[in-house]
Amino acid sequence: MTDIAVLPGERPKPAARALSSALGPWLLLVPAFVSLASVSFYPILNGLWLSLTNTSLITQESDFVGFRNYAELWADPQFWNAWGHTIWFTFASTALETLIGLAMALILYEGFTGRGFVRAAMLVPWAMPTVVTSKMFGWLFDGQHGIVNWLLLEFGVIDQKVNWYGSPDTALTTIIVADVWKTAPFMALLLLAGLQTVPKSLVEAARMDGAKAWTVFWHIRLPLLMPTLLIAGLFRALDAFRIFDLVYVLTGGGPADSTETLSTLSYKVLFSTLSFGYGSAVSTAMFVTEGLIALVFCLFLVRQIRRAG
Amino acid sequence: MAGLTLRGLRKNYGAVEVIKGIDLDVADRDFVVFVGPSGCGKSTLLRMIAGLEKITAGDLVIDGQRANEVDPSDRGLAMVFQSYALYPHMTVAENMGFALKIGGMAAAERAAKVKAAADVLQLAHLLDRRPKELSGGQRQRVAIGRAIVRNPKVFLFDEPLSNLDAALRVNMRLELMRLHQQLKATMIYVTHDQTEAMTMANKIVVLNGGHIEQVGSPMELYRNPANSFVATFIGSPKMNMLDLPVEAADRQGLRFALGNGRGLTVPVDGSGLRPGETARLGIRPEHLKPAAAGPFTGEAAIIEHLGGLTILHVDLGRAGMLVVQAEGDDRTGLGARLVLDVDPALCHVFDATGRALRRVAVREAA
Amino acid sequence: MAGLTLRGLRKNYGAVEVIKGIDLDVADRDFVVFVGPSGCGKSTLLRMIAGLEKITAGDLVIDGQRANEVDPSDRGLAMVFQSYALYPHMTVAENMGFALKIGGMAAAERAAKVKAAADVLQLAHLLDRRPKELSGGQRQRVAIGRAIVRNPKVFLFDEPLSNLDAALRVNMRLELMRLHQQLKATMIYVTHDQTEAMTMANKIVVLNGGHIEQVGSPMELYRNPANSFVATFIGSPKMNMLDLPVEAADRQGLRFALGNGRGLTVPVDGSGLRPGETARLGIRPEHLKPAAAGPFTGEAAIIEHLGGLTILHVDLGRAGMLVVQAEGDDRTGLGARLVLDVDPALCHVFDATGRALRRVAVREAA
Amino acid sequence: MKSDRPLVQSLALYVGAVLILFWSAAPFLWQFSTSFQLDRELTAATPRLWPDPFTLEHYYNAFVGKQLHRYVWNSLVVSLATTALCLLVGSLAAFSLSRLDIKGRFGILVVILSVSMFPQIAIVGPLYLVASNLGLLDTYTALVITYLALGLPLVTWVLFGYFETLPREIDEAARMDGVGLLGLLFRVILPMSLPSLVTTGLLAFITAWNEFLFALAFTSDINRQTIPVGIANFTNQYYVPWGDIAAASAVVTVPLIILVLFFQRHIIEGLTQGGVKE
Amino acid sequence: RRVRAQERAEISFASAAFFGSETFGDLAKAYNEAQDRVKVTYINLPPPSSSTEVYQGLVQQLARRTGTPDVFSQDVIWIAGFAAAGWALPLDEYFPADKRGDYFPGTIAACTYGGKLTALPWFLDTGMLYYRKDLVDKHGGKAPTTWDELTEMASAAQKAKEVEFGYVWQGKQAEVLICDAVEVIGSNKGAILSPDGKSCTINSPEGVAAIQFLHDTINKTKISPKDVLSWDEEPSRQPFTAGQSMFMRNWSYAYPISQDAKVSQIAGKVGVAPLPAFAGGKSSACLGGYQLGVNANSKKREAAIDFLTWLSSAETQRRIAINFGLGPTRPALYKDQKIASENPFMAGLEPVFSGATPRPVTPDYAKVTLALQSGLSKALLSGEVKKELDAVADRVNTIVGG
Ligand SMILES: Nc1ncnc2c1ncn2[C@@H]1O[C@H](COP(=O)(O)OP(=O)(O)OP(=O)(O)O)[C@@H](O)[C@H]1O
Ligand SMILES: Nc1ncnc2c1ncn2[C@@H]1O[C@H](COP(=O)(O)OP(=O)(O)OP(=O)(O)O)[C@@H](O)[C@H]1O
Ligand SMILES: [Mg+2]
Ligand SMILES: [Mg+2]
Repeated sequence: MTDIAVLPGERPKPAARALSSALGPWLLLVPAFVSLASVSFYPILNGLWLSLTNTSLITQESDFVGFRNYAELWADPQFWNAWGHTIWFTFASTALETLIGLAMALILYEGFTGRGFVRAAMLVPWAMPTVVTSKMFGWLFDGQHGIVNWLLLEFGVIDQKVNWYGSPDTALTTIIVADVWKTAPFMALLLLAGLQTVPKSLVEAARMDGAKAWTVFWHIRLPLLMPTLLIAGLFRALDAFRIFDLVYVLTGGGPADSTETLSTLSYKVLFSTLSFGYGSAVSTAMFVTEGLIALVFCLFLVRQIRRAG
Repeated sequence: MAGLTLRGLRKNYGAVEVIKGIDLDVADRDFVVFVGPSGCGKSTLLRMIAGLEKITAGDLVIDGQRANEVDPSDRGLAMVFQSYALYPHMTVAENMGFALKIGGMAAAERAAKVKAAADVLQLAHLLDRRPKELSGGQRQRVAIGRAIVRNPKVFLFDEPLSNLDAALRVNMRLELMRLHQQLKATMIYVTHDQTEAMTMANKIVVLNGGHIEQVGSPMELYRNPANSFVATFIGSPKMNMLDLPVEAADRQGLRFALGNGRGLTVPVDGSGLRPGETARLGIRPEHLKPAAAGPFTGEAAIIEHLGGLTILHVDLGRAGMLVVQAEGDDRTGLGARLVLDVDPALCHVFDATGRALRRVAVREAA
Repeated sequence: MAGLTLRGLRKNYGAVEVIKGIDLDVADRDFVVFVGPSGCGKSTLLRMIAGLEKITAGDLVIDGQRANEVDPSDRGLAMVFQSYALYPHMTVAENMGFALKIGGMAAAERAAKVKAAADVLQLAHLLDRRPKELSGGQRQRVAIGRAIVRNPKVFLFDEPLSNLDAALRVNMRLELMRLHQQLKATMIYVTHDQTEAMTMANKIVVLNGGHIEQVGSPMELYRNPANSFVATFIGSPKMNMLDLPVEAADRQGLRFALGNGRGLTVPVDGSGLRPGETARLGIRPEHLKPAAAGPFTGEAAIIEHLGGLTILHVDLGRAGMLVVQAEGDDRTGLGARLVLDVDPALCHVFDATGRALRRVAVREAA
Repeated sequence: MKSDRPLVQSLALYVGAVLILFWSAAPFLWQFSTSFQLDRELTAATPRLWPDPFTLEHYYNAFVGKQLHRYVWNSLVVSLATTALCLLVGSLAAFSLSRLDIKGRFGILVVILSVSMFPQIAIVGPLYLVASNLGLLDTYTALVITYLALGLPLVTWVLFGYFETLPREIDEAARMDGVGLLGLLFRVILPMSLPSLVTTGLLAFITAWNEFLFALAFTSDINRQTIPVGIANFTNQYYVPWGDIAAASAVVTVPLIILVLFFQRHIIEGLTQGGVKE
Repeated sequence: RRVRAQERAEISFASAAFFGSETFGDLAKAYNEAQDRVKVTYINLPPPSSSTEVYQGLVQQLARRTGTPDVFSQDVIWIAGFAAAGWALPLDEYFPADKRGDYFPGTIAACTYGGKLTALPWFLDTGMLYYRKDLVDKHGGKAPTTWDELTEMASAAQKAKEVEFGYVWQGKQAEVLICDAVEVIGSNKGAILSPDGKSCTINSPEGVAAIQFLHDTINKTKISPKDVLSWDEEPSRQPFTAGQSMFMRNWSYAYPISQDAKVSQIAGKVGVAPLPAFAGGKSSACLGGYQLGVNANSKKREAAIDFLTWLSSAETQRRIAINFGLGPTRPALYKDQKIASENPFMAGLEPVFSGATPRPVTPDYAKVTLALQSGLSKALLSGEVKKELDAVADRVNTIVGG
């Protein structure tokens, strides 16, 4: 150790390194930005522009019309009908997914034999292609041959077959069930991860304080899980808001427009009627609504984080 | 306030036995400290008492009643965790009042109790803060406050000071002792720091590998360790241990042969040993004194000046090293040759199994 | 190996100045310890030397060359982190050899260097393990080994022992000191534990609020603290401080009025103070001795038996508390009335700004 | 730990576990069973839970008739390439946001995330035009580029969260060891982040594996179409061969299930804590 | 050879992907091999089940007016739109009136927009009535020709517990609902749009009565389950082939399936006939199938016409009929021996196809159909037929009138 050999410090490298250390971070962000810009920013801006024109492939028009599309949108009962469905769908499926996901997470958090297997099984719906899920749910809830009707009849829950997708009373609900089935596992996964960040000693402290399982959950775990819950809920809500495949495959928006959502509406306007101007206005309105939803979540989130830290 | 009795307490994790039969009585108002090396089962034992770990075998008796199956919250105990385990989403007042709230106490009464406890701990001005807005020592006190408000029969502490820095640790130690006197409570305290054990306990339980090595008051353990484990574990700097050949041994004493042709006769019952066997001589660092003549000679290899004390590490050559605690600011230079003397009556002898040989003609040390 | 010079070093985080102008010389083979309370800027200063924090103003000179802008890896320093910061995905050997690999050293040569360092640290049998398979002390040694293989000019340590338990901490402390002698290296060591500072350093730098309070050898600081901050920070148990009225003061001494009509004259240059003003009297706990007669009288409020030492907390009534370090196992009972004496030549006096008054007729303490 | 629970609680736990199993697996098992039944049985008045007669015909149809293996291959190529790129680009971005002192990094994260909020329906059209202008229709490239952007926000977000939990001291140790910016990422940070890479990789893979809308728009050649499109193609003009679709679904879902089963522990780990436990 | 390859005119052909024992790609290859003047590149679009994507893909290419694809296939409902946009080349000069006589008149009508032939019939499909021969024999002996007969026979069979449903059709809010509506309305002498395509006549008494009939099948005569409201083709086909229904309205694709014993419980007992009509009306079948068009911007017009002619020739149509099972648009082929032996069911379809009725012909069809789907679905569901049809007529009027 005593031989003071040539120290590695003698390599000079002044300017180049200084530059790269200043630019480095930004350089590393470039690939992500290029990717997002080319695939997302451009279409978004394009959509914003189109929504201010009367572009239609069929009429071959493409003139700037200002906010006329939005005025039309404002007065369009179909839009508001779809808007209402979408909001309800978003709310109901997010709420249900949160509840079911939370229940799943709480169960799978506990240790028991076979937990790994159940955890994996839980993730199955999430891993299934949506195309398959929608076909499968069409099949399960089929009014005539669906196994759901058959089971409910067998167990005497209903006395005649229910036409799940054919009645405005049940169609949207059934789609919500399908969506909940598919995405509750994802929620459960996030919440499970969140639960594991709650220190065990807090739960033990609460037990020493006399809290029973329910109190521990309500007063300790839930409040501490709140930020995770909100973030996961935000992700889910935004995703639910864009619901498309399920509706499109299962009901096409019917019956009597009772399952029309903003995505299916904008799909129809954009690609069936090829009215890109009006269709873009619909998607921009969606974007705005999503922004509002995100804002509400973020407000709650900020409050939570302020409080719990 | 109440006593506690452990009878043959055992704990298995799967096939591994972690607590191997613990018998212990904790009297009312005792301050009992469980001490031992890391992994010896201190926390496990404490958590068994608390009800956070299931008891595999044996009986836990609290206040005369078997409590093995009683729910943690119904045992009338309060626990302070190493990590404090404060609820981050509640204010100090809410943290402290949580147990009472769950117990269904009215808000006004609860506030009064919290206030009283906060006054004891000088936390009154912090009641509206959240844990993250507190310093380490303040958090520590909130954790204790949370225990106090419940007015428990017994307080349990699991290394409550180990997350604090040295200066704060000393302060909190004093505060806890004050609290013990003030509350007249029974306390069980886990630590691996023998200084804490020595200063706080009126009864120390030395644990090792899941069983009790010795139980007694601090000075009892210090003066009469039952075996070499306790001897080296208790006391800082730790007891010097020299493995030396026995020159002569009888009921009245045991004479060691020191390499240099000299000997040292320690007044212990050496009847179990024979000349030629090796025994272990234990000498506390503060009992070694530089002198004109003495049984040990060596040179100062490392010198640690602590201001009020000086610790000398003396190299005896083949026989090993001796640590000497000198008073005040010793001026011995590095490499200086030292002759060390010791009062044989203060020495300890351990046999091959580590058991301490019984002292004869017991004479107390100064 | 090499020296280091700091000239007016400053560090701002935004508008906040954290390091407020540090001047310091570190000589070759020095063992310098930065000590100070939490948040005083120790780590920041060390990291500025390492190159991990940018230097806002001032010069850092390593081996005669300004190094402010030199890349951390090119300064010829090695750092050991508080959390060890071992690479969890590499074996011990890979951890230790990583810097060499990055530097482009051939595998065979690298292996030899790692082997050599591992031998020094008794890690040779662990080379194939991963960090998580090691105990705390072993990890600590790997972290040091990683520094050693780079053969640095200066070793930097940031509280390397604070994650270890008490017993291990003492062992590792000795090991580091041994290493310092063996490697003949320059070391800069950060801690907030004054015991570590006292035992390891040959030069202590006491930091407080971003500036240096005092620099000197451990015993220099212990004996002649420049101000009350250093006086209370260095030494354990810490120096007793009593704020007392000055009865008389001149260049040769300062007389305090003690409540009981008695006085105490301390041989310091009291020319800056006037009778009636208040000054602060500092007495180290080991300098207070029970005696038949003495300036202080009080009753023993808390007694801590440490075996080799006993710490008495004596309540003086209105004047406050005094901590007394008694040798051996003191038999004073709780509540006993004690009269305490002190050699005035060992006392310290601080003025209202906390500055120590110059001692006259310096006499060394025993 | 396991034995510490009161009986009632254990019972509730197991009931819950069985419910989860049933809720999650039953529909799929039903589908799986369907794939071994004759189409005729599927429309019978009482559904059969157990295939009888048992037939492999649908699998034969799917592979021989509908050339499912080609779609599987395409999906594999696209998904694996997407996963690899997502991890690369995502980790670069997350690393830069987490480790380097970038001002407004949360703003950047929010922008990245908000981009993923735009309805995909609205993006398909413009992208189709771009792709066709660049001659990228019917190429893996178009799909991979698109999926990269779709997967990137979540991947970046999760990796960012994970990197944030890795102690800074490790970075500093590496800097002292002379590691450069990219060396830090590739030699130190990424090897330490394996659990998170597994998680995010799986997220990206599943996203790409399941995506339908863009695949449908961008590909019309069976040599480039992915499984979801392939399954949709099973429906000829109107006829929906349920059995064949069930068989194909089983074929594409089972590997994912195995993947999830295999990585299950890491998935949760990858979302939670840093790998370094001292 | 290389020289000759360079001389060949290169054109492209885009079409939705149909499946059979060969693909359209194979057809193009066969054409390329059969002559050395033109070389065709096939552009595969999604299958017709994703007709929106096919439509979109086609429109985006045509709208760029680059001349690609030179030849394309198109659903009947797009013809007017493409023609109005000027993307489809008028074919009158290449296919004068005498040549058009070889095709079903209904398909030629559908290919004509604004008096010009803008598309050429390729293969065809229409709605038709499927029935259970065994049950029809029992309850009257021959297939019903009026809706009343159908209702009667169906009810009788239902009462006798021989089937669960009398008649299944398609009521899902989708394109197929328009087809079903066109058929019933047409069979009552009504129409959705006026002949000039500028106003909506769906709320005429004929239209209302026809839709009321559909509503009654579920709610009054109860020959149809209410599930039909969520069914498109396949869900309605399944109960029929499972033997649960006596009658079904569907396309020709269902025929081979219902005769396939592996899938069907009623193989050998299935008959097809033209859909019934109302008293005084005549059977009307919604026209489906694909037509061929030439890009108006094609730079290789002659080559395109050559290929187009080949595709639509009797020879190629025979090949498509055999290999894809798609119905020829040339009546003559229904007597063809080869087709009869390979796909025996086809011969029986000629009378059905003869009555083919196009859906509303308007360039704004895409918007019209969305409005109609929504309105019809509401009418069928609520039963307030008149009110809903009035409302939808208003909306359609603003689309086509404006
Ligand atoms: N859940 C568990 N499963 C298996 N073994 C365990 C478990 N918990 C603790 N142990 C083992 O039991 C022994 C005692 O652990 P315990 O935590 O009581 O030690 P300790 O004395 O508190 O140590 P420390 O001072 O490090 O806190 C250890 O060897 C530990 O490995
Ligand atoms: N990145 C930063 N931004 C702003 N202030 C900082 C930053 N890092 C440190 N500080 C502040 O600088 C001061 C010195 O911090 P430093 O970490 O050097 O203290 P320390 O002496 O090492 O304390 P400890 O003993 O707790 O490690 C502290 O007040 C701290 O709050
Ligand atoms: Mg412990
Ligand atoms: Mg620090």
